[in-house]
Amino acid sequence: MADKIKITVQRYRPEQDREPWDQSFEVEYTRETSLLEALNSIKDTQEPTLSFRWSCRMAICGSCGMMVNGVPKLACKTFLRDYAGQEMRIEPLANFPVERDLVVDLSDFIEKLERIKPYIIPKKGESQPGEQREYIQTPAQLEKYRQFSMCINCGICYAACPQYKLNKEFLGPAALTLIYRYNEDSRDGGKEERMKLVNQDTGVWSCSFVGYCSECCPKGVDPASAIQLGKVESAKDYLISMFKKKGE
Amino acid sequence: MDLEKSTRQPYVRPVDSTWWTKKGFYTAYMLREGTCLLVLAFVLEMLGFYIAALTGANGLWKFASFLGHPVMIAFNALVLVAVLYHAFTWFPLMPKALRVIVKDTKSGLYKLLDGKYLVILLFAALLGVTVGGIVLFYYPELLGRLLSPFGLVKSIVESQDPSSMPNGDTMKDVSKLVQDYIGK
Amino acid sequence: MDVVKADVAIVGAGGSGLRAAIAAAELNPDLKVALISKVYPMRSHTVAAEGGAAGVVRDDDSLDYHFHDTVAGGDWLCEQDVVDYFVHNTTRELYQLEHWGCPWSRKPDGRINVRPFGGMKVPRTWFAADKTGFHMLHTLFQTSTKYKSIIRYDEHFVLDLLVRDNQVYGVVTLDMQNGVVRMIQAKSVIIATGGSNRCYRFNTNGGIVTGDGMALAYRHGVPLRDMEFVQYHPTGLPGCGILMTEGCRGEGGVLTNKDGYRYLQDYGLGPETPLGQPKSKYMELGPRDRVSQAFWQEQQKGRTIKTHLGDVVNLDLRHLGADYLEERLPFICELARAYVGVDPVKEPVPVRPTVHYTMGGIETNGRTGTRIAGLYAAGECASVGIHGANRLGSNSLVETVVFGRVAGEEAAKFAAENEHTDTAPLTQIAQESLDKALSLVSGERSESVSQIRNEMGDAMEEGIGIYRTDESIRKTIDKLTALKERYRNIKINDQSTIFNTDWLTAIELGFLLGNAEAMAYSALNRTESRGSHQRLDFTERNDEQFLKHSLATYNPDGAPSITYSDVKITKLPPAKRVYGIEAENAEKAAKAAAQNNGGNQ
Amino acid sequence: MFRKDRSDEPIYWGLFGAGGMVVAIALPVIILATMGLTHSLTDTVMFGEIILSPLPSLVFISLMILCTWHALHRVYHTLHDLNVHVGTLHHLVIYGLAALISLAFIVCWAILVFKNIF
Repeated sequence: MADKIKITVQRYRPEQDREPWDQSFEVEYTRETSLLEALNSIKDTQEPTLSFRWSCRMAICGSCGMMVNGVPKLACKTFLRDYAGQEMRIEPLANFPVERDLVVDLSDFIEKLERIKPYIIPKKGESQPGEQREYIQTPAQLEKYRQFSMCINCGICYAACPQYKLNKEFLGPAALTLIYRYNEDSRDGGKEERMKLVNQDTGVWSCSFVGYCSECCPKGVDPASAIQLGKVESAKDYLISMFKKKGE
Repeated sequence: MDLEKSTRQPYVRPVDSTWWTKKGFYTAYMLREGTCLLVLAFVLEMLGFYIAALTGANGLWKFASFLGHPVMIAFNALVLVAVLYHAFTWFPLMPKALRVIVKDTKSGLYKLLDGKYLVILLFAALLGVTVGGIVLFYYPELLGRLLSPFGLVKSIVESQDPSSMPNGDTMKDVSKLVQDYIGK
Repeated sequence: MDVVKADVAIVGAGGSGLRAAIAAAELNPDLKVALISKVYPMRSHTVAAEGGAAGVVRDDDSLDYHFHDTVAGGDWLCEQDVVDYFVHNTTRELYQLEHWGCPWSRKPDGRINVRPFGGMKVPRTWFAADKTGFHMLHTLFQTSTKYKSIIRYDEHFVLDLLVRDNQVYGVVTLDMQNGVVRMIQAKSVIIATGGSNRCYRFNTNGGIVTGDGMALAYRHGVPLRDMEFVQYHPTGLPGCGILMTEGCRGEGGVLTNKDGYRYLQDYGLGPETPLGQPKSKYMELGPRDRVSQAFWQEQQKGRTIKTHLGDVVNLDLRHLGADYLEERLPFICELARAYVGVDPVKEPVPVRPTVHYTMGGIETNGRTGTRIAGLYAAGECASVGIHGANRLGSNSLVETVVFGRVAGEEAAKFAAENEHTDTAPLTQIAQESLDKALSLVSGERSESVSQIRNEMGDAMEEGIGIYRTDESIRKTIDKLTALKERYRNIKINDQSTIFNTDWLTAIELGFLLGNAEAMAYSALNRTESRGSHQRLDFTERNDEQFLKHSLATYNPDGAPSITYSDVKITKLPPAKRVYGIEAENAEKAAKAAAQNNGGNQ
Repeated sequence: MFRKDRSDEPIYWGLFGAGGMVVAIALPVIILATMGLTHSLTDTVMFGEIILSPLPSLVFISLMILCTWHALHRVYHTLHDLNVHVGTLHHLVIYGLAALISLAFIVCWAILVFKNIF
């Protein structure tokens, strides 16, 4: 007989509710059941109006970020077996406005990803290789940014970051990581452009290295490390700019 | 279902300033940041030591005995705990600000020098300096001979008005006299 | 109703949609490109592709080899002129992605690395560790932010196309976040919505892969071509159906049954190649249809392993070693550990065939144009003609960029040549489509959407699986007809407008039912065995009668009508499709014959 | 304060980092030393000799100064973490205090050296 677990989900319907309210469900599960499968079975059999984002169910698309007992996680990679004997409390991803039930407004996060010029900007005076040629990039050069290119844009690090909670202007872990990913790509020449954002108070300098973003990141991208590396780069940039004449 | 006029009403959850009490990870972070208050206190103690030194040897001596007061010992013990907690949280974060890419000869892959090695390295440094410090402190003559050509302390002691001080010309006599004085 | 004007509207922001948007923006920067997607672009299912993207790059490879592999792999049902264009443009597009920053895996000297893949004679599959789709999609999305003329409409659900006297004038969408209807008037529309694999209960696809674009075009009279060819990927995890990329076998992984025997050699893929030295077109590197069919045969013989998640075989990667697995297949290790609690370094991974790709789709010509003027289709949702009866692994990811670009450029040209018509009649059409979608919403009725979806999935799994019979297909068709009846009576409890997923999943179910029916009837009428469509009652390939594409045309009140269209054969006359030692012998024979002809002339 | 186009945080962060190293490595020894002063005046005199002779005390006060900037940098950011909206006033006050303490150390050191030479 499959075990049972009580799951309390925070609901919010903008037309009817002034503020969120809780609704509890009883769900059967086996060793393989993920929270996403549980939510889908609740939606199919108990509460069809429950809304949440999901798609790939293999922790690669980044749709199903939500708070599980206060910890930001991907629903598809959270297993009920790890909560046996406890209750599960599911809330929408922290630090984002709640649109409806477990769906949050990620537009601030997505806008920040777009603001940082996340594309290869060819180096000045160096033309891109021809149509049938690639940039030469050794595995060592690839390794410098590879880990930071694994970000699936799920927004969990923004939910984990107290600095983003306190100051929504903060560019945030994922955006700063993406900047570092492109700055360190041997093919890119846009570092000077992107450092303008990094050097601001709302850039790397809002980070007080709590480190919880790296703790919660479901793909082990370690954004906290990217930000510290960003601070080192920004500090170097600050020093260099001191000696450069103002007029330059 | 009126699909003409939007009824969107995003609910913004309030930001409470006790957020850091709600999760062990955040509390540990705030404690780590909180160690700064104790560090500041100790720094002010040391400043006090300097100011006391300005007033002459007995000022120095008075302040030293103040530092020796059990309450101050306890407080400094607390500061020591805070400083060690700071050290234990500081060193693991060091490798995060450093990217060392090495070629792993066995598998021929390029890998990040694992943070563990850096942390062990730095802890070794911490241990070395602490032990070195203690040894030098209890055998200051090693340090004395190395570093103090002017013998500043002797001059301060001598320049004081002798009457206010137990008399005696050399450092050894002064310390013996003060020793007896305390003994009474 | 909120009306927005754009020049080119693109439905779907996966690999094809994004590449089309970039191509249109690059071709004509003052065109307004509306990129519409029901999810944020980086959630599109391209992100889940793992294996790689095929592009000739090695010296010992040639475009002819790639052409031959693709056509033979497709069991000669491919449009050979389109395949020719395809093979000539794959490498160029992959280099373009590399210039845009895609982190392709490299050889020690810094050049692009390729790995062997099923059905490919020479290794030509570019890969980015085992997350090729993820890196391609993120590269395309991030690069698309460079073009200011691309305006994105994220989380907009496309309810219908605006078609009037066989020309398309835009789409009507539901803005899920604001709960309002928005008509996007455009001079040309590109459909890039991906496959329709959620018709099946057990598949490797995400929840969003419900063939919306296919259904929309289908309902406006565009025939769906070759819908009976549904690809089963041989190695998916039991229970959740998550994909274990073919790259595992490309890197040397082997499939063994319950006795530890590498059973593929019994099914025309032998002889057994040594452990850890995969050989192109041999054993585990056979094409997907053959390897999936071998599983079914083993299952019939009772030599598969019984588990609480169903019958499986073992995908054994242990001999590759921990370091090699961590570098080449890190994501596979992560998935196996998380979802079936198996560490590939220590134990074999349980796998079974799962539905993975829809070979068929919206009928398009070689330039992605459809029968409706101004309507284009690219990627998995389209049947441009390169996959035929069975797609080779790593041909699909590269197809998204090759034909995504073509669609983008064609649509941009079409938009530049045409002017906007007046909006009033279009709003009228949009309102009708909206009312039709709203008619689904009612509290009184009784049928459950999820119930119908599951029954459809099971019926498709049983009737139109790896092996089919006339009787099993008819049973599925009867079930689908009953389900379509019950669909008229579904109950939708959610009357809200913001993120009403209850209503949206119901609409998606309607699309799926239509696509499933097209698959079923096409399968029924193709009384032969070809590629991934294998009939137990017609086991042979019948070129005289069935060297033809099937076309399913929508019929509002009944079964779709099935007709056939010719297959363009240019260079490669139909021949027996062989793998393993047979392939080698056939090749030697062909070379010998070529020398003789050479000698005589 | 110095730069309008960007944050001056690198300065404070640099001092904070150096200070952090000092606190982590040097402070434990120093604290242990002060706790040892109860044994005798000789220890005091010896401790005094170390921290009051010009060269070692110069090293000593620079360590203390770095610790000051480290501590007050953290005070500034912790105020922010406690949801206090820190503005330029807080910035001036807190880092001003750090400058003040540093100055105090330097002045004491100068006086000691000055008194001793003349």
